[in-house]
Amino acid sequence: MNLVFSEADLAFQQEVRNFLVQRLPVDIRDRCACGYIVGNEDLIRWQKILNEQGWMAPNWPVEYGGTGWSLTQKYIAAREFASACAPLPTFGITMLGPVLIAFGSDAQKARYLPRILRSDDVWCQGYSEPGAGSDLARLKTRAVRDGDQYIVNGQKLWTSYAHWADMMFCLVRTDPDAKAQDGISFILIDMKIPGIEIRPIIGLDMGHTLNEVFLEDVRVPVENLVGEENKGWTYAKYLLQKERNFVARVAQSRHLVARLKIIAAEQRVGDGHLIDSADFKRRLTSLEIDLRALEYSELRYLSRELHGEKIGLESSILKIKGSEIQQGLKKLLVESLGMYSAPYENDMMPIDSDYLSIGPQHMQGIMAEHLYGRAATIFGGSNEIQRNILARQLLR
Amino acid sequence: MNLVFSEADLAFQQEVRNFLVQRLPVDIRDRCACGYIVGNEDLIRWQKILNEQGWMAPNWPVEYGGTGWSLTQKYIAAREFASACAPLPTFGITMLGPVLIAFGSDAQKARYLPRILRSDDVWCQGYSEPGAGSDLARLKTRAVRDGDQYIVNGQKLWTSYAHWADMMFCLVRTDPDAKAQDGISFILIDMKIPGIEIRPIIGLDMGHTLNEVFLEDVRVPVENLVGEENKGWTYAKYLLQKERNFVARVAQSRHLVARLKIIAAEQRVGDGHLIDSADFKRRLTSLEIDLRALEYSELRYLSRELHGEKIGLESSILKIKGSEIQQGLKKLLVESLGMYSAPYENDMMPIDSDYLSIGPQHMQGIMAEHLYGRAATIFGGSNEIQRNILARQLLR
Amino acid sequence: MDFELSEEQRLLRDSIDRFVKSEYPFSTRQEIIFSTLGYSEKNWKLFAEMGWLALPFDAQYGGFDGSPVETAIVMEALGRGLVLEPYLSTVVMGGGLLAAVASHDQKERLIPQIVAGELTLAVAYLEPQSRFDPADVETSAKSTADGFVLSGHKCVVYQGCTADKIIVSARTHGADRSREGISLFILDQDLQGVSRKDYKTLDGQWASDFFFSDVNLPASALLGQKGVALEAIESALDLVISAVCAEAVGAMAAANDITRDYIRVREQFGVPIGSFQVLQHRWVDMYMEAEMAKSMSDVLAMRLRDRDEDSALMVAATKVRVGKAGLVVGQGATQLHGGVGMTNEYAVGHYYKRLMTIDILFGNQDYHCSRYEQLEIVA
Amino acid sequence: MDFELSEEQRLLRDSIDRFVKSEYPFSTRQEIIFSTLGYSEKNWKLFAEMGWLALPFDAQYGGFDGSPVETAIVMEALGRGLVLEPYLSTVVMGGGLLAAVASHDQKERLIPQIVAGELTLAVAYLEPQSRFDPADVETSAKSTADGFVLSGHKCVVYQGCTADKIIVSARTHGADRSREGISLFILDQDLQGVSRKDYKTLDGQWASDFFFSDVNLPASALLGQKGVALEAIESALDLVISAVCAEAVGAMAAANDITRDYIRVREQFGVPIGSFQVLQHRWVDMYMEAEMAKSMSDVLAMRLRDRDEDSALMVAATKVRVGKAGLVVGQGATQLHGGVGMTNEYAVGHYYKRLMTIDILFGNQDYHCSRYEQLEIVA
Repeated sequence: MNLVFSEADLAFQQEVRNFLVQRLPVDIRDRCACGYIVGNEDLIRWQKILNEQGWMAPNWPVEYGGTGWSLTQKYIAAREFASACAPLPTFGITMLGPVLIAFGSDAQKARYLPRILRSDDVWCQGYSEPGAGSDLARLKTRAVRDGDQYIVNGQKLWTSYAHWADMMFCLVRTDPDAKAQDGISFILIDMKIPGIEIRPIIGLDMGHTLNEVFLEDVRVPVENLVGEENKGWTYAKYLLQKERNFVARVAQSRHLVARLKIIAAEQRVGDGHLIDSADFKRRLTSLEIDLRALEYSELRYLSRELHGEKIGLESSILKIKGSEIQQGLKKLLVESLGMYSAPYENDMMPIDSDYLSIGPQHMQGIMAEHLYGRAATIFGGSNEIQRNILARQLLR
Repeated sequence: MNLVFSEADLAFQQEVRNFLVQRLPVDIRDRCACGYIVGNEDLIRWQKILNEQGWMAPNWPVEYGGTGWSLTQKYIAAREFASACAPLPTFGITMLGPVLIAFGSDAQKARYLPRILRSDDVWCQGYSEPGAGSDLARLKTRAVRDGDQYIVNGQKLWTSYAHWADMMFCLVRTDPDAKAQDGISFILIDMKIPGIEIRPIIGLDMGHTLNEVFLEDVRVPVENLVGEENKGWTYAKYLLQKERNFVARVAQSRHLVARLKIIAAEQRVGDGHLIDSADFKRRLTSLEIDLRALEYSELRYLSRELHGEKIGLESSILKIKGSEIQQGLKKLLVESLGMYSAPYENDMMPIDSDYLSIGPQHMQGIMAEHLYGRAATIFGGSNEIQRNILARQLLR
Repeated sequence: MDFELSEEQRLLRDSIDRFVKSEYPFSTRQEIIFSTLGYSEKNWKLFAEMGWLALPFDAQYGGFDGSPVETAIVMEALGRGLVLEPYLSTVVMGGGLLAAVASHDQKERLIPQIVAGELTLAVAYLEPQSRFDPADVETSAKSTADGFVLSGHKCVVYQGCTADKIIVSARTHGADRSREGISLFILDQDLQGVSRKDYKTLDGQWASDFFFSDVNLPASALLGQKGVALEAIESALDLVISAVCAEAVGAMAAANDITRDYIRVREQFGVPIGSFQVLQHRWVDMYMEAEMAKSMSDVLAMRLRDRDEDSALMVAATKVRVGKAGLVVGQGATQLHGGVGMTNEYAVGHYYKRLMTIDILFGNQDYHCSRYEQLEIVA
Repeated sequence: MDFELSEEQRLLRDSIDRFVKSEYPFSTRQEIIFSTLGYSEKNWKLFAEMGWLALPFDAQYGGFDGSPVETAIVMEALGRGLVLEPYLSTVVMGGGLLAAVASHDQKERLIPQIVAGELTLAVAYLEPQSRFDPADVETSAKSTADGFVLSGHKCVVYQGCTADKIIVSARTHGADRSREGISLFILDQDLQGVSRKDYKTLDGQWASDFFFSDVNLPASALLGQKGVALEAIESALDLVISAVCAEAVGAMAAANDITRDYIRVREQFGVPIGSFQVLQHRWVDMYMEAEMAKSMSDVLAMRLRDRDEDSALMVAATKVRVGKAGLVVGQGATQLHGGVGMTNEYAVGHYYKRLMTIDILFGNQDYHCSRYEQLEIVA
């Protein structure tokens, strides 16, 4: 048993740190640090820097443009990126890439992977539908073969960043008679094809990241089918696995703790400051200790992976505990602001452009992040579903 | 809306208080106050005092020896009894009496009710069995008719105070072919009949209140059948209803709060005392506030009853919230003792007779009560079952 | 001992329930929220006609002599519909302050205007450094020959930009956070030296920060007596807390109903999600929290009406208990709705946001727990 | 970075697992608990033969130079069986103190006896007023011509009545609660002026309160140097906390396994109770808590071995996190067992009682949270 990283890994860590200090644009970092969403153009600006460095796709094999990092290096890099408040990698890198690499045709790989690396295409994920949220087997969007095209009809829901996307990877039903999980195919849709309509869904945080996507007689060339017809479920499950990486969000939570301490030291309460409140401090301490346990669990599971064990359940545990800690911290952040948690930035209202200058500078983004963060226990498999998964595997 | 009790009710309250101050034996009160179980002889001594006063069975109709108190007076009396740390009424009064009055024959009423009032018979309840805990419909103890007798064979579990009991009211299966709830009868068994064996179950608290009762060819006269054969389930349900009265245990929790404050003011921590610890105090405050909400809910539901509404769900709510508050308070009590929560009185060990004089006087009984209190969320319908009941009725 | 409503009280509640049902479906509320005022003047006139604006005031000023119990009945019913009209700031808080400190002449002039629906108020009593403490007043009002000069910064004044007049607490003497020397002034929006920054709040209402820069006030702007307003502010806050807790109780009941209806019909894995035991128990927990909150709110209103000696403790305890219950209900309601609960287009999230706001307004759980502890030591 | 055991460590763990499996079924443990000593001397001899008693000690005194990591491996495996033999008090705590403060001669004399299974120890470091603070020492040891006179009251000394020798902290100079002036003494039970009150503890072990009334101690009773023992006590406590947390991790794993097996077979309403979603999720929560505790315990042992600067914070954090997890697991395990969990005749309740005790021993969550906060300010 040994907690220390090797000299080589520590040198790597320093290299990542240096890169981030030198190349991560300050404006993008500051938006991330506040918990604001980074706009599409800013994201692409950053991705081009990343790609220049060759670090766009650490999770891809080297032959397709991956970094060739070891498991440990991937862990270290992800931690450093998060600590530096860099934007998270997007769907093309994290989700589509691995599926194409595993199941795509040579032509698909040759066409799409480089475009992802160069940020030529922004991808969105077309999975959820009304009536098929946590339960994807019930999806209804139909794709009917017509010559060398599929004609797609249906509706996708909760489609993050569809309004920025050039392309969508999408689950569609190709065999309506097959049972639940069978009969689903994985296809790639150009978002500029006629018949696609995107309607924004405004979140509780008044922000726009989610969309409904309506597909009406959308003609998709058959070469955009990934792998075999009716095998889409297999590929999607493979993806869901990938999605669960780095779910603990330890570095992000550390950042929230640091922010909380700054705010609590500034907020006056009577003669002292909020940080002097024993009750507030105790609740923060309790979360800090929980965060330690989470971080060490992540390391312990990484060690298992390094020893060749398959990781499955562990991701669910990290996701549940990680999201609960984040919500706890965000709740404390809101509480720390006192009355200044009530004013709420809101891009749909006719407000002064310098509106955000109300209240202390550090309040920026906190409530938005809190509201957005409530979704952390819902999206990507609600915590209830995660507990079901754990129960099924551990209690069977 | 009005929170004040009438002049008459306040006078009644004073009367009850005076009686308790004058007549409740101090040694019995002190045992109750510590959370210790009151022995059978002490219990009978107190019940004889109560019966002399005519207050043995407030929940019975006047013609059978009840007090004739109004709903409000019953509430006030129960509160005062609990505040004064009087023992709780026993099964004969709370459970068997109402069933005999509702469903028993004239002969049964004439025979058993006066004996209960005079404490001639101590009753225990023979419901649970191995495999039939929360789910009584699965009980297996058989009673086979043989002339003017039933021959009873089977096993009862968790039978509180069977070792003190003269009689047991008991659910037995009289029709083995009937479905689940049907085919069960309610019979009265003399505990001195041959064929009955009682084995103690020692609790986590090392105390002996629970038992297994084995019945082997026990011959019970048919006149001990209550009501109709195979209708026992109906009577048992009626009883379960009665059992839920005064489940909030507000006065007992108030007593725990008072005890906690005394201990926390005495326990030194560094330069100060435990009560100066902001964190400890905050957790206590939070429970005190929860207790207020519970008390006012009890009053609000009483007001509903006074207006002729039927109370059902409300008992489940009071039981769940009441037991959670009690457990919270008992946990704080244990914590308040520091290291002196580890020594544990234990009547099965060869220990000094003055063993209890270890540690501060106020530690007496706390851990026992904590351990015993863990059962509060299990017995009488676990809190999980109570939530199921609420869900079934509110979400149907 | 009786928690039931009288016949009159029931009629009052029913009339507001009817108003909410017909005038406040969620779609209408969404329109109102995006209107310039953020509430409906037509509705406000209706409130006046129905006599709801007159409820708590003395009969001699055109009121109906209602007690905190009647205010709680109104607020609970309004809470069910997340009603946006400024009843709390104008009638309960502004009106409560006038009733507590204003001179007979001032009352005679102002209260009938409120009752008629012609005067809306906002109360500016907090400052950036004060957190929730009404005694922490740094805004100053210095006496001049013919009045006062007001300077300072008041923060997060609900309805600050829509109200006809503002009531402002300012220090006329005494050290920062001293309980002595706080006075109340009533002023118009358009005085020289008053500037304002307006913004929407979490719960979709308007609020403002006010900046007073050597604002000349006439002597008549002083409400009641000089330097002794703190107790009046505190007792007005007691009434406001009772009212806002009742509003939360109404909002919780509605959120629980909406959630119950949703989980009964929404299917996943081929069955209604309300058939999953974990979701059932979570809803039951929300329901029980709402029950506890309702009991606290009812008792607080009665205690305040009866001026019971337990009132002060009860105000703090109720704000804590209701705040906690509101978060359990609001979070649970959004969680049980899944993705839908996270959108602005569906009612349940708005209940959550209002319940979250109420937990903060007039002192959060931490603040009132501390108050409870201090009051207990004194008692 | 590596959490896996080395080959040697795995063999160590497996050997103890085998011992627990063969020698510690619940029925045997019940017999041991009701025996006079409360543990088995036969087992203790076996521990010595297996070399487990030698693990943490220096090779020069007959030890195996094991680190806190090896101690954690032993304790976790013992925890699974709720093993009663006094490994914690004799080897980890008593032995740890000897290793930290005793002179070379004292070590040479005493440690081989421990290793051989011929000497058991108990440590008396707390007093009725001290709660969990090892610096709060009122017991005094005054210098005399040829030694010391010891007076005072030590409380809740685990194994106090079964140990061959007692190690006692006493104040040789300095004011109450001063960090200076605390010394350690080792003494036999039968000295004049030593009296003892023995009792069983919550978790079924023996403990004692000691009363010292002008007990004459020879100079040789002093362990190491006079007046400077506090830091040694604190670092021994760090090791003890690591060990007891590892024990708790083992106990949690066993309690979760027992509970899983129970809810799979126990039926209610015609189905295994493990098919109810609420019970499933509760068990999953217990499992996750045990996972968090395991990670903390592993890291703490490594930090202590590496003498990492984060160790002090980590000790406090681990005691808090493991304590909390232990209660969640213990309470959940008894609750999921229903009535059976509330009886003394079934194993699960004993896990709960030991986990509850561990949460208290060497400082409860409140104490270590405060310590964590103080250490963070200093850091």
